[in-house]
Amino acid sequence: MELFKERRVLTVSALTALVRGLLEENFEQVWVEGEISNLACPQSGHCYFTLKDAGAQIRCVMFRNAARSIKFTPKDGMRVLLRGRLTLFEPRGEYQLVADYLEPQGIGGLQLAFIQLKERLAKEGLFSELHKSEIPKLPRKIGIVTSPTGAAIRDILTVLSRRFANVELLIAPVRVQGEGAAIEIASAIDDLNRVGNVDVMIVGRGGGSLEDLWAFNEEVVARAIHRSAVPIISAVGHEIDFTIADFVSDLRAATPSAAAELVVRSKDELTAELEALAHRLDVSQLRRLERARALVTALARAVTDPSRILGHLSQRVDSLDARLVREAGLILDDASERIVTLSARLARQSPALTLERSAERLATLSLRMDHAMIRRLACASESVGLASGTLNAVSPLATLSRGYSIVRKLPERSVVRHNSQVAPGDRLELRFASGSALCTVDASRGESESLTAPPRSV
Amino acid sequence: MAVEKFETALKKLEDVVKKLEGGELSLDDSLKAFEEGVKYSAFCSKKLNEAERKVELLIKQRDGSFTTRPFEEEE
Amino acid sequence: MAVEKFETALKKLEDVVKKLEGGELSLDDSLKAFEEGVKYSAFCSKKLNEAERKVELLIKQRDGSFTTRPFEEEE
Amino acid sequence: MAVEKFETALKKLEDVVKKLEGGELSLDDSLKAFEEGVKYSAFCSKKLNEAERKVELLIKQRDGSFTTRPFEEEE
Amino acid sequence: MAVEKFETALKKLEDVVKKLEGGELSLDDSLKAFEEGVKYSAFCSKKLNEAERKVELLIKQRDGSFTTRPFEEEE
Amino acid sequence: MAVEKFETALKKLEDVVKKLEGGELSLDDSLKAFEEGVKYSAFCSKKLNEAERKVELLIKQRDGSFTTRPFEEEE
Amino acid sequence: MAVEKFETALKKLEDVVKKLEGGELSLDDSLKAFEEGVKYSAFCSKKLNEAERKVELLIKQRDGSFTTRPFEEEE
Repeated sequence: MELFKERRVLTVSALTALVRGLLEENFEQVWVEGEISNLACPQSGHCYFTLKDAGAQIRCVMFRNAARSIKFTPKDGMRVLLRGRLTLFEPRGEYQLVADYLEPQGIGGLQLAFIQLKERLAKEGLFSELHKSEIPKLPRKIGIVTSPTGAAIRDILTVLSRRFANVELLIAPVRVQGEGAAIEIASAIDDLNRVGNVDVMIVGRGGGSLEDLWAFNEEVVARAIHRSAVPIISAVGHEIDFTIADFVSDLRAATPSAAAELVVRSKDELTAELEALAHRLDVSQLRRLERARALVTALARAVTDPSRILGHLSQRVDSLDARLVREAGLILDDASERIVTLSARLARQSPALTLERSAERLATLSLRMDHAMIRRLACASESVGLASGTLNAVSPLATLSRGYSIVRKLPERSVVRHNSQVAPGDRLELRFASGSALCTVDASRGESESLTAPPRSV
Repeated sequence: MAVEKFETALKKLEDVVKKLEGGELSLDDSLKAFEEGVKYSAFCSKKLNEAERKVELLIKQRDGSFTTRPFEEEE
Repeated sequence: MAVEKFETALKKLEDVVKKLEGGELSLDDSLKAFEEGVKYSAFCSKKLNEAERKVELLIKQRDGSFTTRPFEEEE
Repeated sequence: MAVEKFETALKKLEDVVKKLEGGELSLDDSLKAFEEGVKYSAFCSKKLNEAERKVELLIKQRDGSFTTRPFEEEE
Repeated sequence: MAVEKFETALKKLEDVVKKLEGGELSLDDSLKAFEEGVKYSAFCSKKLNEAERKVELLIKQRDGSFTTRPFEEEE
Repeated sequence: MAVEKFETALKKLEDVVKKLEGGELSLDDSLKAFEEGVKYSAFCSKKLNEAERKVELLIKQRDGSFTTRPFEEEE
Repeated sequence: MAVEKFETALKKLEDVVKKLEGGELSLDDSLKAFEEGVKYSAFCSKKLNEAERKVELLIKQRDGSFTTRPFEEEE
């Protein structure tokens, strides 16, 4: 072997274990033909013997369960067909066959027929995986095609009641061996398909000889199984018994018990799975709600209350308002001050004072005018008085009042100074100091005494 | 002599008085001069009286009733 | 869903759980999905617990019809 | 002389007074001057009185009742 | 908004929060945004409450009484 | 002058006062100026009083009843 | 001004105050400006009061009873 080309030191145990692994891996199931010798069946129920032919021999063991399943009693010198696996008995470094099936030699005809049918149906495609349907996990109603009195139904019921109490079973009772058994099995499969209302079907029987199992190797059964719409689990005999039915069924169980196990998976398993799913369902939804709640809460908190902004704005409005009112006051005060100042200046410029001064001046001028006029009149009056007085003083009327008269000849009123100026009859006017008289000349005399005026004294 | 001015009349009066005071005049002339002087003197007196009355009146008017007879109406 | 099969319901439950765990659903849809999931899970639970134990024999009559009768294990 | 101004009238009054006081005028002229002077004086007096009354009134108005008689109505 | 979906409302709430945080809103707009925010957050809360109650109820129903109320009747 | 503005009147008042203070005016002119000044001063006072009353009223209105009389109705 | 926005009014109030403080306005104009300012200020105050009341109400609603008054009815 390639593995050991290089120098690699192993312990005996290791090597032995390696060899044992190789043996068990490569000879998991072998069929061997030979003659039994050295047979020993002690109290334990296990059987020990040697299988030999002309050239070699192999140590064999058949443990209690397998030994119990064989329907004949093996004897030394008996030629047998053996099914088993190779293993290594480490303490002695011997390899041996662990037999699980043993049959006497000499059933060659049935075997040949089996092989021939198997080849034909395989060629037809009856064993194809494509035709196999899924076995429901939780069948509500299970159809069972078997003998109502066989070991198979008992085993199935035992398993079902242990695994899953609540299931409906509908047994289609058939004979499972002997003449006509195959036909019965095939029509029972059809019947259950038609009227059974089953979710899955178990078709099988307990272990037996090849002859006993033969019905399950017949074509009519294979065809019925292939036809069935309901998934079918074949459960014929014990583990070593392969039948045509096994090949064509949707699932093969080694035994009816195993079939029951397959049909009904552990309720606990399903319950656990369901619970796990339900838990995940709850958790995912609750988490989703939690996340949404957290988001909503955060966002709701982020919807800030505008009161603070309102406060700021309110303050700003108040401040502006105060400035507005103050400004109005200042403007009014300013205007008021200007008016008051100007009015006061105006009042100081009242014309009353000017008027008073003007009135005074006017009064003075009037007075001066009056005085001047009065003086003027007085002066004139004085002049007139003086002249008039002097006139009176030199008035010629004083001479007349001394007795002189002035004579005028009429009508010419010429002053008469000489007698010659008059003739009798002339009309004369005499003027006295006071008054006058009209006279007529009687006579005119010349040269009387003339009067001479005395010298004038100063 | 209606349009005679006061001052002319006063002058003539004074001239008459001077002529009369000169004594050179005949009685008759001096009488005539005197008569003239009397006339002038009377004229002057009359003028003076008129002036005085007028002045009195004006003063009275002015001081009395500026308001009753508006000044402007006389214009 | 009355005739729903256990497997279908279980499968649907699984689908619902996966959808929910995918987290892409709206709240309403997740509620609906959750409700469905609850129904499926309840259905499965019921199915697991419900079925009565019954063992019957299918009897073919002479006229070809079928009847059933309880199966006694002692048979 | 209706449109005579106070100041002009006062000036003329002063001129009259000076002329009168100068004593160079004939009686008639001084009478005329006096008459004029009286007129001027009266005119001035009248103007002054009016002005005083007006000023009094204005001061009274200003100090008293701006509000009772709206300013605009006088326009 | 009666038919508003939770996600839509949540999205709108988020938009409102962004707008508010942007700080560029006028008084009216920020009031409106606040109002909307309050409405959307209330709506979301309500929807969540309902959803939580529903989920609780469904879980209780499922866990409690699968048998009393057959699942199929609700279909 | 009814439509006279406060500032214009105030300016005119100032001009009048300056003219009066310059002392170059005739009696008539100063009378007229004084009269004008009184009018302007009265006008300004009146305007100011009105303004003060209006301001008081506005402040009272504002402080009093924002709510009873909505602002918009005045528009 | 019924549809005036708060910000616009606040801006206008500010402008009015600045104009008044600038001191370049006539009395009439400053009165008008003051009147406007008072209106804007009152308007702003009113808007703010309304806003405050609304916010209070919304907060009360939000904090109080999402559940008693379904959100949808207000739509």
